Amino acid sequence: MAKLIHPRRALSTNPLKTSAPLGAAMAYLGIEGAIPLFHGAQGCTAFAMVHLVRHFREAIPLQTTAMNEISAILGGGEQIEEAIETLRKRAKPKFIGIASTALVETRGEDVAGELREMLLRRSDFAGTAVVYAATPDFTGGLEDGWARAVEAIIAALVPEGGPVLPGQVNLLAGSHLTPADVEEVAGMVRAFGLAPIVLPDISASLDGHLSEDWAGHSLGGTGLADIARMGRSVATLAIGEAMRPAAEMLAAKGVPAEVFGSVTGLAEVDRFVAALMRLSGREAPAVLRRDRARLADTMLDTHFQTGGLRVALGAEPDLAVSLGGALVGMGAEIVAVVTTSGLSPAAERIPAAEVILGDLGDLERGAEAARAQILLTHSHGRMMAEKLHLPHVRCGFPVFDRIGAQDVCRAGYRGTRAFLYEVANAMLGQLHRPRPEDFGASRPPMEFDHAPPPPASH
Amino acid sequence: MAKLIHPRRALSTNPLKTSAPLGAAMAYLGIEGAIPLFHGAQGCTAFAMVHLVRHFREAIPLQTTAMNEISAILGGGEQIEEAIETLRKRAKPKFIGIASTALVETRGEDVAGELREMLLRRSDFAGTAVVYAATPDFTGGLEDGWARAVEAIIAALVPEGGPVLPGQVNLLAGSHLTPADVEEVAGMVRAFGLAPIVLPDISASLDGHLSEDWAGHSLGGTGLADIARMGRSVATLAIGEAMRPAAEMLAAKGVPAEVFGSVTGLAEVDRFVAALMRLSGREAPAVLRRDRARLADTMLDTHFQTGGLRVALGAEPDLAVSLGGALVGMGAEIVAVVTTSGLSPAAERIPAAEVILGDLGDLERGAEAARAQILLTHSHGRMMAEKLHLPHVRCGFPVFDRIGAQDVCRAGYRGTRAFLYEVANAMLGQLHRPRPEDFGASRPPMEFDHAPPPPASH
Amino acid sequence: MAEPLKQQIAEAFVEPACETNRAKSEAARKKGCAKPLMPGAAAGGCAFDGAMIALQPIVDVAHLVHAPLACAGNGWDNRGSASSGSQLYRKGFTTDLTELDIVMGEGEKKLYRAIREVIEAEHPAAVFVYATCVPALIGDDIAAVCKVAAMRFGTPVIPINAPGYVGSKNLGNKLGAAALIEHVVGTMEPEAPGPTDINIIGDFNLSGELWQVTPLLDRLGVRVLGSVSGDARYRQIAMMHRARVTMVVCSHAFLPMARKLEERWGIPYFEGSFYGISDTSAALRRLCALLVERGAPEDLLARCEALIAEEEAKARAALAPYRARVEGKRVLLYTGGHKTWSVVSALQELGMEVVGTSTRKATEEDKGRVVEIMGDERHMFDNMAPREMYTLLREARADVLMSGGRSQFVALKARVPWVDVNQEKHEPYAGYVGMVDLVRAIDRSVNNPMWAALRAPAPWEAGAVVAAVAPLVLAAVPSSKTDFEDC
Amino acid sequence: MAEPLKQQIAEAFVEPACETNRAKSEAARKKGCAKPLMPGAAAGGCAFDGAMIALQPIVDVAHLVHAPLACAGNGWDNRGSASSGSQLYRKGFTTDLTELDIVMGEGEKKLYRAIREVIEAEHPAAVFVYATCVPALIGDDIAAVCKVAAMRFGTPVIPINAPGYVGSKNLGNKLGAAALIEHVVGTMEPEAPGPTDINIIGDFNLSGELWQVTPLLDRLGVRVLGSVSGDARYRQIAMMHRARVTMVVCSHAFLPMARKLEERWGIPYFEGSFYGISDTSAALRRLCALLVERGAPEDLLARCEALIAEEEAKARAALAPYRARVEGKRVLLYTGGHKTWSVVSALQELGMEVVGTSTRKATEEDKGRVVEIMGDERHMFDNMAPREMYTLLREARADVLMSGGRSQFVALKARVPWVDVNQEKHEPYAGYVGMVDLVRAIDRSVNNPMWAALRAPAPWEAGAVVAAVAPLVLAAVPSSKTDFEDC
Repeated sequence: MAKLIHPRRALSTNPLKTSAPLGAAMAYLGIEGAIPLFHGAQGCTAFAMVHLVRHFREAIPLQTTAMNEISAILGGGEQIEEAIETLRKRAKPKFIGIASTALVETRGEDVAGELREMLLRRSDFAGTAVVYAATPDFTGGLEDGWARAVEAIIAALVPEGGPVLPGQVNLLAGSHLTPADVEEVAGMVRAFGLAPIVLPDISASLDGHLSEDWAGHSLGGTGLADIARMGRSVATLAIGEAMRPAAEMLAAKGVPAEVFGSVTGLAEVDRFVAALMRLSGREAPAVLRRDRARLADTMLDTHFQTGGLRVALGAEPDLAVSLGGALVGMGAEIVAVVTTSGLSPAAERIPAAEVILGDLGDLERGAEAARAQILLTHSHGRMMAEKLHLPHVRCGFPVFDRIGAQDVCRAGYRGTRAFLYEVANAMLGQLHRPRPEDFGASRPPMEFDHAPPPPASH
Repeated sequence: MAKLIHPRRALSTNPLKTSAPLGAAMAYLGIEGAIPLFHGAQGCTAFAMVHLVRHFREAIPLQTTAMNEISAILGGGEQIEEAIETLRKRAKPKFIGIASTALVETRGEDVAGELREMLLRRSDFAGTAVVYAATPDFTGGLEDGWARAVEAIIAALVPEGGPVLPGQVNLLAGSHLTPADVEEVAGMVRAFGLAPIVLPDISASLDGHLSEDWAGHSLGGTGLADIARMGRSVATLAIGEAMRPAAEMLAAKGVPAEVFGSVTGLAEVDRFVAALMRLSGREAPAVLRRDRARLADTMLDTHFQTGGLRVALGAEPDLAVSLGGALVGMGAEIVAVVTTSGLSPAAERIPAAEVILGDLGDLERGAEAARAQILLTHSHGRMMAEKLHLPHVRCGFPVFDRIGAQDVCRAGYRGTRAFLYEVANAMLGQLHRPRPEDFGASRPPMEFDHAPPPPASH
Repeated sequence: MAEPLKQQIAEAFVEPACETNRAKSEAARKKGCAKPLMPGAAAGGCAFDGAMIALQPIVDVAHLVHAPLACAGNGWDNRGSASSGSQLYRKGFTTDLTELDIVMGEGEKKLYRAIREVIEAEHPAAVFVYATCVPALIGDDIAAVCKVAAMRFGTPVIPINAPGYVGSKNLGNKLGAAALIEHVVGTMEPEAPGPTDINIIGDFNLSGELWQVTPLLDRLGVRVLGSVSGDARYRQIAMMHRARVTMVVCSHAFLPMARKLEERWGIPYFEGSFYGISDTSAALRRLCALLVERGAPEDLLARCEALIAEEEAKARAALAPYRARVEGKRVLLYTGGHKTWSVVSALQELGMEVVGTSTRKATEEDKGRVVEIMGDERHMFDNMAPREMYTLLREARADVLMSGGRSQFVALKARVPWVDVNQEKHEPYAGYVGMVDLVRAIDRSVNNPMWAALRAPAPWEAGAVVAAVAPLVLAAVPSSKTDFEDC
Repeated sequence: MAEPLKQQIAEAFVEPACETNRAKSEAARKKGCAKPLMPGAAAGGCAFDGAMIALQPIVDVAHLVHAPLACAGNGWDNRGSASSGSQLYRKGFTTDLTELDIVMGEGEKKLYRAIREVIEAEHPAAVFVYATCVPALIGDDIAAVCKVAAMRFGTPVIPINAPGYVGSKNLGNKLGAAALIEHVVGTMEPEAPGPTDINIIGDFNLSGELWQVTPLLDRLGVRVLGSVSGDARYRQIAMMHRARVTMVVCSHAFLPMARKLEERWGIPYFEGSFYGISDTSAALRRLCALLVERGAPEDLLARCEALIAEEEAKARAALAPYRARVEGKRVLLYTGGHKTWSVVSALQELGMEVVGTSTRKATEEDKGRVVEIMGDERHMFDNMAPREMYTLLREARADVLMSGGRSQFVALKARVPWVDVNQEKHEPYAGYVGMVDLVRAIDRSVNNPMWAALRAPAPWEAGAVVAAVAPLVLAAVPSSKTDFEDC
């Protein structure tokens, strides 16, 4: 158990955290035909949208209730209704996911109640599922907002369980998983003959694909009909500690659940595979065995770089547990770590002596003091990486100064393999040739040096 | 058609080329239960082995006939026989692939004839298939040696055709494909319900996997029984121009062949997929369509970096055609290119005005003169990359200063996607912040600068 | 909302110098420029965003956002303003208000402590404190906190009162600039004010665009004394009142600031642009003329003309090779203001056809100019919905879209080249050299062979043709026993 | 084979100073050290390889390989000798002989031209020309070409006649060193030869190992005049004859060179090692004693002792914290010569157990020392086949293998830690500081938690257990309607 440190300061320097509503929006985008809707001022949406667009390099259908001076004071129920009406008219979404912002929650309105009542009244909205999650910016970060959205979806759209559908498995995907991660994990589940319902499934919507038409809502993602069947699954597999409350909600509907803190690292993936073997009653397929044998070999090849490696890590709790755990399992030491939110028990499980709930400013100080050799955090860390001359492995959200963040897979045997290569090669990319200065040695006398003669004539 | 330039000089500086016997050894390692055997002096083998070990990070079962002062003069038939005997005793290989070296070929012995006679005489060797390829170091490079080895295997081990085996397809994999490339391409063939016989299949032997036992020969690779059935395939798909002669040999046995100069790049992969659709009579599976849509999106995201990019490329012909072609297709310009061997028609198909048959010294001069912005070549190029401050994408053989070269996939829709990310991110990794000097602008007067006051007391 | 803020906002809306406003009737003018936002169909940033955009490029200032996490966390480190000096402006500072802070009413105290901490840690030239929705809602008196802190810590602490919900990005620009006039301009004196000192307002030195222009000014002996806000230092803002002329670059939002500089300190201003060859020349001419009016040596005019002649010739020579590559290409322009009108004539000169231009944010004067350049009004449109633009582009009714990042993916997803001419772009396109860079960027984009590959049908689509360079298919020749070497 | 080469080889084999040889009978000695190679079971490099290894780290020389591609193409840029000056030695130069060159008999001409080209392009201190199998077979007279070229171009051009097929790497070391004696040593004079100038032979400055030692020599006022070949300049080879003492580091192959230096120029030599604390101290003592014998000031001995005391104390203090981490670990040593004997005692001092050591390449003296250190002969073995070693390690009869790269994968594939103590290693382990680095490397390797994970069975293997930290399994609770917020 790491000790959680709350720095005693009023100033946050270079935020690590991304806001909770943005996390909710990202989760909502993993639903088919979805439009996330921020209940707040226009600016909250604009910032989040730019953030999402820079990371995913996609048009992001994110909308706002556009609270203004008046509605901020008087309450925004009407704004929501008007927004739903407009969105339905313009983009015909199947799903609208509402996330509240600080502006709304500061006033403490009963938005959920108002919404329930309004939806009853507006039966013409029936063709669009509407979900509301309370995600004030002042509580938690992206991971928390994502979790609240998933819980809101389950609460609103999953009826009580019924007869079990054999082979059907719920896969609750945490916010720390990239689209490629989700695809890899879901693929592992399928490899055992199981049929996963992935919630949310950003691998089908935010994976970066060119489609044949323009849509004002998400293209791909978890189908609403699938969500409605989640209460009848054989089991729930939740990836990431933040998905535990959602898993518990499904358990309450009769679906037994297992929570996997990480699916990165040999032992961690083994645990997941063991669960799949149990659930399916099948042996592991050959391709998975090969992937494991390859990972084992990669561990051998990369441990020269990871062994004793002094790591600085800035990430949300589940991501920090996953990547930090995999590196510590390879002999690295997390010498400085900052995370965003103490709401999740994962924060304490980050494999380090102390975990700071702070910002990149804290991480920079910590990394410098502990002579870290490598930095793992999102793109905003590039300035500190430059200053401290650290190789910088980009992870988490946002990654805007590299392309293809959505396609980086660090989950499963294969993803772990790629991750270890990535870290080892980041270190190899830094190696400099030894110089006498490094040892306090002097150079040989100048006398010995060869002075090139003028070119010979011939 | 590029113009081939043969530099008029006696000195080669910083070789790009790797020797032909090494290429043959690599191809042989793609056969199950194989030991490659160099017919030459011990040193040739030692150098090649170190080279292979550094690249693949695996123990490589490569042996030598250990020619000495006497056998170098008198001929080495006995040495071969003795070597086979020893290897059979010690490691029980199913296959021994012999590659000759310059030492042997300079004398011009009829090794092939001697070997045929010896194998007839030594019926006790029957349990081990023995193949011989003439691969003198002074002719061609790795790609040529690989091709000669594949041809030798087909000549020796594929009988005349018989009744066609429906759905069976020969996949001749060129030396420019990594184990991960081979796996990707074979996977595409399988996705159409076809059963590929991959020759050679380094994806099963040199992919880097930890096995449960120690073997003195290759673990995995093309099975001999499969090779024996290649004459009865529906078709041969050859990847890389260097595989054309081998494809022609199979065509002579009754198997129609298509040669694909490249399977990297949207149009190139499309061509390959079209062939698979024709051969299988099936529609493309959904996963492949998705992969294509993702590649298309990646092209959009990365073309800002690749458009107008001035590339320096040092690679063997098939690799240069594949990677160079993919980049030129994305708007890049190959401003300096060196390849190793003019034996293959691929050399002329490298998309550049001029192609030098030369060394890294030539490439360095060319890259500097043409103000290249990025370097693609193997690890030996790192010194020139450092000198010219170019990002360096490692490709080809050897890659010894990064880990996981065998796992880098640049083939197919998915591999192309990864390759474009790799190149774009290499460029993004170089971006520096603009400075007034870049524009010939001066800095604002010092007078405007803020001199930090001593810390306020309070 | 606190009274002073209301007043400021009202003042920002009533803008006599705004050309759009001048064209309006008296009644319409009083309503201001604010459009009501439609829930579910609103786009664009808030007033806080606008204030940050305007001021954050001031390089040696600590920009402190008093807000819950989202405002700074989602909004920092996202623009490409370049600095030749301090990098302090790139750091993100925020009070990161938590639920506890809000419930306990600790906002003001936390802000005060954060100001102290940032001054101790960074020794900034000044601290700019940005108000946001939540503190405004709970009634934090930011101005008071700033005042006390400034006195206490001996460092200027400037309140920027532009909470998001009060309005648009544009309004935020104005409120930010107003804060500079109110609190900063005139608080310091330059060592040696000269007859050719100028202010440049509204250039953000994105990717170094200011530096594409300052070498020209250097050659004319013109000094940028004050700048809002590309590569600017705090002292340069404080000394703006001593410049002789103000140039407002491509930005209606900064006109009120220029007007205030004129009203209070008698500095004449003009609007100009450094995009395009002729606009750059026009701006230099106007600048020099005004400087001479205000006492600069007469020969400045002749020197200016010589410079223009030389630079235009160089630029046109550099552009010439691109003519054949871009000639006939159809451009759709989608951006606000006269930023891109400036380049239209240059593009036309190279044989490109502008098939459409948006008139969002455009003044009547802008529109008039478009008609003048393009012959008629047929190609002007106001807003275009993404789906509509997608359809237009997908039908290949334009060869390239030039716009800001917001419509980037509309073009790309329609498989149409896109050239960024907005604030997020990674290349500078200002001045004469920038024009060449822009045309090079257009060439690189429209002539990328990728587009043809992307538009070609997939192998499984109708119309998929065998590629031009088909792989050689060897006929099976079982009878011809070609004599292959047999090992 | 040309006659002079035969003679050189014979001479290299008859090596009176070689301790192995000394122990042999007269008859056995005449047969030389060469073992016949078994086809299909041979390992290791050739004579050319050995010559390159010995000489290539001379930094300001152009190393030109006269051969078809393989010799240079497969063999350059593969070692970690560090240079503090010229980087020329890292470039690969070759004549890249083609079939045409060979058939047309153009070898000598091509070589001559290549020498000219490399001198013109690089202005090297000298050109070393390496003969290889093919030119030897076709009878190229390399010595003659070098002679003419040297005269013509005014740059030393040294023939290194060690074609691969004449023998082993070890022989190549000797032939390379012999070429230095024959052509280079004694051709230049140092400006100010001093009483504490020394030669160091056989240290390659791998990853900077020489620099872990030279600070010690600096403190004693000892100067490295001549060096073969770590961080050496050509001039240092040429001036070796003026040194007072030669130290041969861990290398039997270089003894003939040291002997020649003694015979011709009266320079005494000794064999020593900088691996391990006590060997480092012993080497420093011996060096200083010999220097004093040859005229260095007497006080050098006392200063040496003081240095040793200080450095040993520091090293032991630095090692102390690792005791608990490495104590009891069982080491299998697999490397030739006394390179690693040197560290055995140091490892034992830290509580590690050496469970086996190879005696390949070891002299009788080496073996005697092993017995002395380890108590008996039980743990000595000669060669070990990879499969045998794999089995031993897989059965966990050792905790770590310390060896060269060749057996790396035997250990790794057996899931056993491996520490590189050979020439390809990336960390320097020389002198006192190097010993600490080595133990740190052992600690890092053996205590990596990865090994336990790798040895644990896969989920589908017998014995797979539920991991210690099992994921929480929530029991299905269909009846208890937990009141989740319903929004």
